Amino acid sequence: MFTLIPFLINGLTLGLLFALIALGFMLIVGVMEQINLAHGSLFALGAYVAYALLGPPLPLPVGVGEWWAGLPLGLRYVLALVIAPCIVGLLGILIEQGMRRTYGKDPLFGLLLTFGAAMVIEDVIRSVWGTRDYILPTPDAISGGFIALNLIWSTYRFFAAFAAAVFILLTWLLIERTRFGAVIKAGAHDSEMVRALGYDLAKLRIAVFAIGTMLAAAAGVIMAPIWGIRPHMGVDAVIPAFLIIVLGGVGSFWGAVIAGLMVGMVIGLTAAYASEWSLLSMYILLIVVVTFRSRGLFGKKSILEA
Amino acid sequence: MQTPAHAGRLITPAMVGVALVLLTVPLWIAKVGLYQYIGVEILIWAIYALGFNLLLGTAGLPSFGHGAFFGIGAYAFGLTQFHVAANLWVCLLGGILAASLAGALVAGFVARRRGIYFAFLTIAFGQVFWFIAMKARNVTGGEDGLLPIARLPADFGIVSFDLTGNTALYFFVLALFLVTVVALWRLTYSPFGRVLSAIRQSELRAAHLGYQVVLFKMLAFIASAAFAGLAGSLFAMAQGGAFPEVMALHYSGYIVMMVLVGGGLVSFWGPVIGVVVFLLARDLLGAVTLTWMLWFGLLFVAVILFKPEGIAGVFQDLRRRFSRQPAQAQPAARSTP
Amino acid sequence: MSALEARQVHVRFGDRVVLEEMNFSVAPGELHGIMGPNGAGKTTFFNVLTGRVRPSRGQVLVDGKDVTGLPPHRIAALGVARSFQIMTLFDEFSALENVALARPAFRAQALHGHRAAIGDAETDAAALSVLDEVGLGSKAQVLARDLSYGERRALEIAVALAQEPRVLCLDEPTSGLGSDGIARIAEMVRRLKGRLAIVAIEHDMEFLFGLADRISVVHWGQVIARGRPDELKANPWVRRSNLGRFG
Amino acid sequence: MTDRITRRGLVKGGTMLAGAAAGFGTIYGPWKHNRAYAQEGKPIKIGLTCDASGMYGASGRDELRGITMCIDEFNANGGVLGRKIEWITADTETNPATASRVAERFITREDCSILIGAIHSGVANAITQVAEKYGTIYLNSNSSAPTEAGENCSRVKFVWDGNGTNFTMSSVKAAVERVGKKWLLLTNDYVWGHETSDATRKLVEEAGGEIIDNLLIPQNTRDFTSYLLNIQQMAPEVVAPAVGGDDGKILRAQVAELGLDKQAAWVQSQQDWPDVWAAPDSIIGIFGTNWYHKLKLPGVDDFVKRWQARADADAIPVPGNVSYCGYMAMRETLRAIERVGTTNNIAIIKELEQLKIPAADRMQDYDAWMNPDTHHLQQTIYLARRNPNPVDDTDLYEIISASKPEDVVDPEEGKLCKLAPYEQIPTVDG
Repeated sequence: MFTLIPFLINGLTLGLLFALIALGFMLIVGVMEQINLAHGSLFALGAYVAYALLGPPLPLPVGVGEWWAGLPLGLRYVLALVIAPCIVGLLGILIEQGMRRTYGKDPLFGLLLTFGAAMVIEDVIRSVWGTRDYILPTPDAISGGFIALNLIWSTYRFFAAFAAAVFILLTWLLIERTRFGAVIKAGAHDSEMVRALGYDLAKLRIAVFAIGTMLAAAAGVIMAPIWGIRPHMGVDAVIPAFLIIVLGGVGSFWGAVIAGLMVGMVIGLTAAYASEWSLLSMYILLIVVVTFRSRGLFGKKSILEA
Repeated sequence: MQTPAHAGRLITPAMVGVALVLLTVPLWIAKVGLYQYIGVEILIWAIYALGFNLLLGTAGLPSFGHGAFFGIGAYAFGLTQFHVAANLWVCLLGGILAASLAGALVAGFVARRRGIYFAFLTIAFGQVFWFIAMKARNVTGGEDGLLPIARLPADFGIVSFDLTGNTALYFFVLALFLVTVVALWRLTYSPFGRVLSAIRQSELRAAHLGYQVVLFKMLAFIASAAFAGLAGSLFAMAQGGAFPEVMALHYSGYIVMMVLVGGGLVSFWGPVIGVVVFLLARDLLGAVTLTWMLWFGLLFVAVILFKPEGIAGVFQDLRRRFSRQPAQAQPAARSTP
Repeated sequence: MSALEARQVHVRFGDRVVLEEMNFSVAPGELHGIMGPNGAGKTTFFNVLTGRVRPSRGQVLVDGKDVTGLPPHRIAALGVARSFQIMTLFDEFSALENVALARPAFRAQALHGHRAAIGDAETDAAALSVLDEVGLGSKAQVLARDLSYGERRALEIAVALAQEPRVLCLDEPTSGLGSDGIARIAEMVRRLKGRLAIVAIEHDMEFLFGLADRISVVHWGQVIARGRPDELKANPWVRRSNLGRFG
Repeated sequence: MTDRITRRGLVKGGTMLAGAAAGFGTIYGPWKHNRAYAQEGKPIKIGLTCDASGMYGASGRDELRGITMCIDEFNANGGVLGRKIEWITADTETNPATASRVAERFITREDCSILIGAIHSGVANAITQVAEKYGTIYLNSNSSAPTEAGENCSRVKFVWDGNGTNFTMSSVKAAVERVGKKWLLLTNDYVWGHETSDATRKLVEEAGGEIIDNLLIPQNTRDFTSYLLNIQQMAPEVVAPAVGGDDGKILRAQVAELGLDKQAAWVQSQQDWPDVWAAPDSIIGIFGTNWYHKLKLPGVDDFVKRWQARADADAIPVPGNVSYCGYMAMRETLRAIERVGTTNNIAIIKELEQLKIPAADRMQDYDAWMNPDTHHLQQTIYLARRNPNPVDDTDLYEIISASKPEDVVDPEEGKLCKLAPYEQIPTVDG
């Protein structure tokens, strides 16, 4: 018979994945007060780079491609999870270098700059990899399904949700439990304080932007086997990221995580009872929450509004 | 945006010049390798962009979800045609009203917000409307669009113009474009528009001067949504259908892009310049390369980084440079009213 | 009856008490100065008076009418105008436009979208006379951002004056000016004195002691001394704390 | 702009405006676009409205390869009517609004006499509307929504792919009888999905089966886990998904990964080759197609070789049904032009309405013919499943049956389609 528990479990895993997608976006908007509209494209780029590393051998000189392809898939997968974010993070630094010209001006310019960057990245992806889509190969250990509660469950999905939880935890530790975190939290509001603590504000911004974009790429790698890889997959990522941040409240770490879980739950549950509403449910949730709490669940009066 | 010369006039020399040029377009557009339909689309987007700039350039409110109102106008035009009356004026009114109402609804949520947070919420609401348009298949036709929307005749009682041809539609849209230009010029430089501009420059001061800032923002938002609705209605008529894509985040971004590249922040005419450049680039580059967005995106990034005042800003710089010599003979204050 | 009065105003941000039991009044025609060290809560107090900050407790009254918690635009409409320490002008507008926009006559028609705001001779004449009053008559057409610092300070006051207020709140009107500039502003305020109620936060002792009818010394969110300038000079607390160093 | 423009300029502008207003009523109306281009030696121009991005970007590119291959072959043989064939393409973005504009441009600026290409029914509809206005012939090469030749049919449009009903008819009856009566539908929430599912429901019920539920799946669903949980709990015997494009690819991959295709039989409508190719491991159940590159028919091998010889780097190694449909639509139309000896649109339309294509010529098992009342090509429909014994990397299908066109005729199409009379079609001569 129809039981609810599988849908709750599914909602939870989905929620963690959504929170992961929103994580890098949240960091940049929360700390730097910049909306990174390229988040989705960087997410997609992460997935593509991972595909380049895990898919058919690359045309690299003197057998490097073959050597790489000869490594076990599991090892390559772990390495891809490190390399792809690093490459994308470098691009993030490049974007930040452009963005710094807009600091102090209307924050709109930062948003528009990343919008332009998103368009460029998406078209670069399209011209390099073409429009066809790809499936990211995964190691046997985390693919296939297993049986529980008399149902078949996807192993990868649980792996992905676990990885999402790990990334969320690491980000939290970074912000709350390190000196670096304390400084970046101060940096958003008090540049003098940052200097007083002996940090260079410019470098700090680079670091935050790089971490934010690396998280976007990591989310892309993790989501790729579930969503498939295609040029406009970024749009699928940036929109939930947006809604989750608005829902959770700008600048609130746990707000974003809880909003992600809520969205996952709502989608999971509506899928059980009214499948055609499942994507719409997240928008309805947003409208309901914003109606009663216009700054989102955990949003404080932000200096973004000043 | 500084107050330009002729701000106090209803019709300025620039308007007359633009009108004259646009009136001759059907005579030469095919000769320069373009086609009538692109002219129609440029004018429609120009109406949209000018209305949008009331919000962005004058009131300083960066709406990133304005495609919603454009789309709502298009759907409302079609739905009015199917279910209320197949009369052009009724349908246009339907499009404008629906967009204004949606604008009022969103304005209620966003008018208290500023800067990035404002952009944030408008994006979220834009997505909501876009998604509804995609989902409400019974009303909007969903993904496939609302079809077929007829190009209704422009009935003036004694005389009725058939608009099914692109040239006829061009002249009709041109007439509405000119009305929009006059109306928005007047609005921008009216007491209302000046207060909006003041709010952009210092919301704090405006509030302490006794202006109810939220009310003004809401009205600006609604007015701009109304123009988007008008443009959307015309777009539905031009395309013979209403489609959800124009409501998506990308298209909402494009309108910001057009207004900014053209120089909407520094000039009333900036949005029009931006629309012409964007749509022609899409058409001409799009014929040559499938990755035209790459090149336009790079151009856009360059504009943001190096010349946020856009193309109109470049013109203004050039004019200032050329007028420097004579300026010594004249008092410098000539540029302001 | 006081033109503007604050009764037991209490403001706290989170767990920080910014203003405590502030009592304050200014009579029509009176100039009431406020002084005190940075961070004493003076600007917050102005924000309470003009509606920008809602007090946790206490009342604000304009002409005896309770206006506590009203938004800034409502209080402004009741005839309370303020200037800002950090200059807050419409930089892309000319001096004339800055002033014109502040006039109640303009405000009354602010929702008019159908007629031009520019070139209205009556508005221009009225605005010009306000500019003349602060000595900016010749700079009417210059953009606010192109004015000199001193001129911007004068315009800051002109904008408030153009509101035709009954109470004028000046937040450090001489901030950042040299002695010539201070003298010019002082002269300007002297001319205004008596015509309307003025509340002035000021660091410059000479300015305040030369012009004020009464002075309140604010410290730690409380009024620690209040009186006529001559009384205050003798106040032991004020002497001990070496008033001059406040500036 | 300076003050130099004086009142006289204004008056002049006003007069012109009035003149123009009076003018366009008379000169440009009533609307009937009778277009004729100078023909001698001038190339025939064809507009390829193929998606290069969006949901069907990959399929659009594949379609383009088939169409351009056909055009190249004709040009190599001296063109049509002694005239060279030129083509132009622009990305229609799987976006009806874009497609509409592209169609306007191709017709009015590029003077295209024929438009061809579409996968998505919304795109096909938008192009049809524009084409109809100008009388330009439009070949819907690959959109298989039943409405395309049903209520949205048009005198200027010809539909070359089998539609959802054709495919369903070939598979449903057999599946009800041999596999099971408890069916579950998965429906992609747009026209094609709904129509396909409606057709399936009808056929299942006619055959004595039962639909236990119909799950609507929003377009752009990436993650089907919750639906798959639902399916497992409902335990149908047969699952019939009508989920297209990228969504379908992902769905099949997720079903295959979990091995759910072993719990229930998955009966699907047409699978497009580019979709299958992107995820060969995810071929599940049985499904339809109208062509396969390893059909044991004359001409197939040669066709594949010719196609491969000119394929670009991005291409799939072998042609599939999408490329095939594009090629065939183009070929038959160009041949029709050759036969009638003119590029007059009405003449071509009348010729295409009579179209009969021998099986051998079409590289299918049975003869195909154009239904003159719906403009839908009636053709062989194949059922296929994952090939257990592939001879090479590309041999993904095992063809399990071939239905005659007359056995899978869509009964609704003829009732819903009302073609406009010839007189109402503006004439075009390109």
